[in-house]
Amino acid sequence: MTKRRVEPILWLLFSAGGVLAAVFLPVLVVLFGLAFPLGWVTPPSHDHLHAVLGHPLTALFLFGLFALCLAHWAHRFRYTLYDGLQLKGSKGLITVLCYGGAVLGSVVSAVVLATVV
Amino acid sequence: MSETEVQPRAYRRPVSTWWWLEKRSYFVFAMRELSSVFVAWFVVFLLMLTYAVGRGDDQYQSFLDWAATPWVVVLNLVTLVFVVLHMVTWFNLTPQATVVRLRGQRVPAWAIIASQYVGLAVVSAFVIWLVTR
Amino acid sequence: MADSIRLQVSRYRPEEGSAPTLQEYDVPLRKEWSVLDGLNYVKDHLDSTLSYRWSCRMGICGSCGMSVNGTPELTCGTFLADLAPGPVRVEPMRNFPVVRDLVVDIGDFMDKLPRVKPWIIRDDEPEPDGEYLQTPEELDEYKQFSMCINCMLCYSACPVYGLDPDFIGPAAIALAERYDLDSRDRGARERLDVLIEHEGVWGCTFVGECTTVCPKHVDPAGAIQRYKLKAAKESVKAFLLPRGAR
Amino acid sequence: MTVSHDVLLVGGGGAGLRAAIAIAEANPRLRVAVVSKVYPMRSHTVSAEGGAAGAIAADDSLDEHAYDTVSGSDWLCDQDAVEAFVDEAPRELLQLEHWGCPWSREPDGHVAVRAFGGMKKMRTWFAADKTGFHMLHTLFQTSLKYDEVVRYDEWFVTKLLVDDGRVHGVVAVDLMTGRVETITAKAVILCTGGCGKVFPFTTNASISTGDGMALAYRAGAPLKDMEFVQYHPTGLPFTGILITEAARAEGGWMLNKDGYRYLQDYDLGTPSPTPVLRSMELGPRDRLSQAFVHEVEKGRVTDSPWGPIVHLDLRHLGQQLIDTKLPFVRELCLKYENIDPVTELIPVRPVVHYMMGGVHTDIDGATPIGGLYAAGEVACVSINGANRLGSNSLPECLVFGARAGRAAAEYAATAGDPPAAIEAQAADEVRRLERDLLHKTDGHEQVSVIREEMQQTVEDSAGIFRTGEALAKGVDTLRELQQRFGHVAVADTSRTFNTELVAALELENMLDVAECIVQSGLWREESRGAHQRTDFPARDDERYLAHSLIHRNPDESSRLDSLPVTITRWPPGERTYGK
Ligand SMILES: Cc1cc2nc3c(=O)[nH]c(=O)nc-3n(C[C@H](O)[C@H](O)[C@H](O)COP(=O)(O)OP(=O)(O)OC[C@H]3O[C@@H](n4cnc5c(N)ncnc54)[C@H](O)[C@@H]3O)c2cc1C
Ligand code: SF4
Ligand code: F3S
Ligand code: FES
Repeated sequence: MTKRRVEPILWLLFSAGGVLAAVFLPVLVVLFGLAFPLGWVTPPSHDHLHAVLGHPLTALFLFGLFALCLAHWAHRFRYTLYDGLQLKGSKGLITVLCYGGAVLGSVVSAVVLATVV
Repeated sequence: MSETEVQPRAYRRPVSTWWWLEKRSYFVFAMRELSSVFVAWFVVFLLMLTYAVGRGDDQYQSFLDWAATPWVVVLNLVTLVFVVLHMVTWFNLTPQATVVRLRGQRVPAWAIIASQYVGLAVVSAFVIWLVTR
Repeated sequence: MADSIRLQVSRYRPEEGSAPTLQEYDVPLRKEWSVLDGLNYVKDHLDSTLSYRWSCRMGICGSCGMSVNGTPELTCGTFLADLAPGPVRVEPMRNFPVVRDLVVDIGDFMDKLPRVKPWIIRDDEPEPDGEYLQTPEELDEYKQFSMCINCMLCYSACPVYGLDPDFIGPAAIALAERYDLDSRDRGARERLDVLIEHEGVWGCTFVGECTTVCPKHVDPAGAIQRYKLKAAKESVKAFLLPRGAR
Repeated sequence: MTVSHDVLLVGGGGAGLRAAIAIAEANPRLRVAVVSKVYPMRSHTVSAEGGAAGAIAADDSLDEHAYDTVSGSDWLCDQDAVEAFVDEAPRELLQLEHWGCPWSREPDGHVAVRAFGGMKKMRTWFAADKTGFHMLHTLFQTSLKYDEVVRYDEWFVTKLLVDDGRVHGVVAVDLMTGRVETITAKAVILCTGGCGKVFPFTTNASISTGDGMALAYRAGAPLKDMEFVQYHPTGLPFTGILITEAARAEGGWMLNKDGYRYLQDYDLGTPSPTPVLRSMELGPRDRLSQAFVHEVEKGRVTDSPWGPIVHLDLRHLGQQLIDTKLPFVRELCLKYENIDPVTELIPVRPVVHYMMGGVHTDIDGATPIGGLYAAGEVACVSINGANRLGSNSLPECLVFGARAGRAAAEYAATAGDPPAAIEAQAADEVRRLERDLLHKTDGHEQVSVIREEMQQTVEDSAGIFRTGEALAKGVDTLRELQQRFGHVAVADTSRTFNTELVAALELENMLDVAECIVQSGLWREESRGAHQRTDFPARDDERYLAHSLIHRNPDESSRLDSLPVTITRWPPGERTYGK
């Protein structure tokens, strides 16, 4: 009988976030991080962007993307701190900070996304 | 059951905090893991963008201006590098982590990797179309 | 080609209590000599007190793993000519306690191995008179993971194992996967209970070095990731389904 | 410290592990222990490549396997043992299948079999060309399931404790700590493998030093048929690494320097493009190795820095077949010779491979010493006689490992506790190790020097072809070397993992085994199987259709006598191949 464990679930969230980050982030970074601010490409008009973001489907999708990417970060960063910096002693604290941060971020995402819908 | 006992006198080489600098492959690994920080940063960045858009055109424009300030640009350049590193390593590892079968045949690794890049291209094209339409 | 090459060999004698030191030996550089041949030359002609393990000298017994210029290698399959002009640094495998010179203690692995139950589990029915049928395709499923010679190079390459000796580690997990994937086996559930623990598969952060150094192309890194997926699926089922339906 | 067990296995190779499991299954209440000088999965069985014979094919029969074995042995085996062997081999191989051995398969899921030298039918089970590796790891991993099997890994046995004609345990060095310990047991099974390392050029691993043979011999058990040493015709020239017979079974050709399939000149049949069983390249090993020597005499071989060579040609088999059936051959050639057998010829020469002789046992592995058993290459049951057929050894380890295990379990269940006298014996042994080896201050001989001279002596006197003169000279030289061993110095004074001490102990054992080989060779004045005397070129059934038994006298000299061969159904006949 398999015990109910959170580790596999965290790993699944991490993986899902990893896939989404790999597929969606490169283009988003290029567009919103560089091309639009630097004027390589004319930024979309506010109305257009508002319309796109305000569409419930987009908002829902973005919520998923943000939440999972944060889960991805939380999981990876937690191990990076354990292994990379050998912060074994403060295991509990790191866990709380990482996953807590991800949960908090997800809540904030929901609130912010709700403001545009 | 094994009867070997660990010798108290055995020498244990301590692991240095900087172990990930000892080898190129370890370093790449450490950078790959570090990419997650930039993933998180960009989520924050996108949230700020969304927030600005929700607050009206003025806020949106000033967000764009802020995003054009040198340190933000540099940060996002670095973010791009790390996100690409994440993408490449993730795609490369996928065939190792999963076995995909088509009509009983194991799909070769290169095909899995290639199909991910096709997916990437489609998604990117769609996103560009959606926001610049 | 020069006619000799320098070996810098790590020496450690527990009686002396201090940390290992490097000792240098010049050995003949011959086209067909492996690092192991160099060590044997030292032992037979220069310094009979050097201790290291070896046996088959053909890459199958798994005894002769050492760290050669910092990389875990089977010394019987690493050639001096490829390392010329040297010097060649020969040290004990990392991540294991050093017992003496180039000899490490792998007792930890030997204790972990039985925990993943690396044998066919099928106690429900009597054994048949003939063989269990298994097609070549079914054999191919697990074949790769059955190639492990327990040489421990993967453990010495894995930083996670170095940091957390409780981690069950690459070869043991690959062996669990070997039996799980064997069409004759019914023990996947039992092994899952062990590997789903924190020291099981989850410690692995997919550094991938285990697969890089594996001389037998076992791909333990792949095995572990596949195991994670399997364990995750089972856990989701455990969360979602009522007890009876699992 | 003294620990005690009911049954003690010395050796964790194929035979030892099979025996351990047999005991655990026969009587779970017995306390079984395996002592091995290397971790069990490092045992020499791991190197076996080609396969394991057991008649299962529909067109095969036990009688045919038996006949091939008997004729292959040049009628020197015991036919009752052979009958038991061929009968139980398929069952043992199936048992291994049930335990998870990854045997190569037919498309319909049945176990596949391949041809092998000297066998008239395809009956060799194989796991690609890493059969021994897969068998050993299967056995080792299966043995982990039995909690009652205790292991002493990396412990070196130096002495059998025998009192009043019965064995009561062993003395062993724990290599990690250097402690010398007594392990008492009601029954002891020797499974220590072969002794290829008494020769300079061998396929055997460095651990094959005949320890068990020497232990038994010194304890008073005779060694049987020690003159029969198998040369394998295809070893890589420098390393002696084996290119398995399976390479020929799959269709490889032996070519001399003119590219000519020279075996046709030696009564081994006529060449055909596809392999023919019991013919040409699929002849027995003794014949093939002898043919090589004749080719050397005719000057039809190629010179190499490592002596004369011929070639093994696999090119016509194609990459597909080589990669599925002989991947390890390709791996080894690429790694150790830098050649690719798919496109290039493999240089090969005969190399010492297997010891037909060994500790004299009956069909249940029992030696003349009460409670002492032997199985595997260390033992001589005998099913191999004057020449072992390829792929008979691995199943021999299984069949006789299991038989010895069951017999020892039965014996141990009734035997009493060890007598007090063995305490003194054990103490003597501890003193000997300390005084003669670890703490000797006046030694001046070096282990490696004596070892090299010994190896050369054995090769010169007991090689593929022998003469009375050379053998007699070999005996003298070996005696001298034994004397010199008395002055050996162990420079390493550490207790922890002292491999120089191990090397010295192994050399001591090898010197005894070497002497037995040469003495027995001198005794047998005929040519049979692997024992070819140029001064007695014919087989002589009148005088020598018998096993040789070499005993050790109390004064450390040796004594030879003989034992008739058991013949059940196959009276001695002429050995014919290629017909
Ligand atoms: C390269 C090669 C290929 C072969 N291929 C085939 C083949 O295809 N088919 C076939 O049938 N046969 C083959 N053989 C022969 C066969 O592999 C061996 O005869 C067989 O494996 C011997 O097994 P074993 O169990 O008797 O001994 P081993 O496997 O040699 O085991 C000996 C054990 O005894 C232990 N030991 C020895 N001395 C001591 C001591 N003093 N104290 C404590 N422990 C000790 C060792 O640690 C080891 O565990 C091959 C042999 C070689 C060399
Ligand atoms: S997985 Fe590879 S590296 Fe690890 S022990 Fe097995 S053979 Fe060696
Ligand atoms: S190197 Fe270690 S972290 Fe995982 S992928 Fe291999 S076990
Ligand atoms: S000596 Fe056996 S693997 Fe190197």
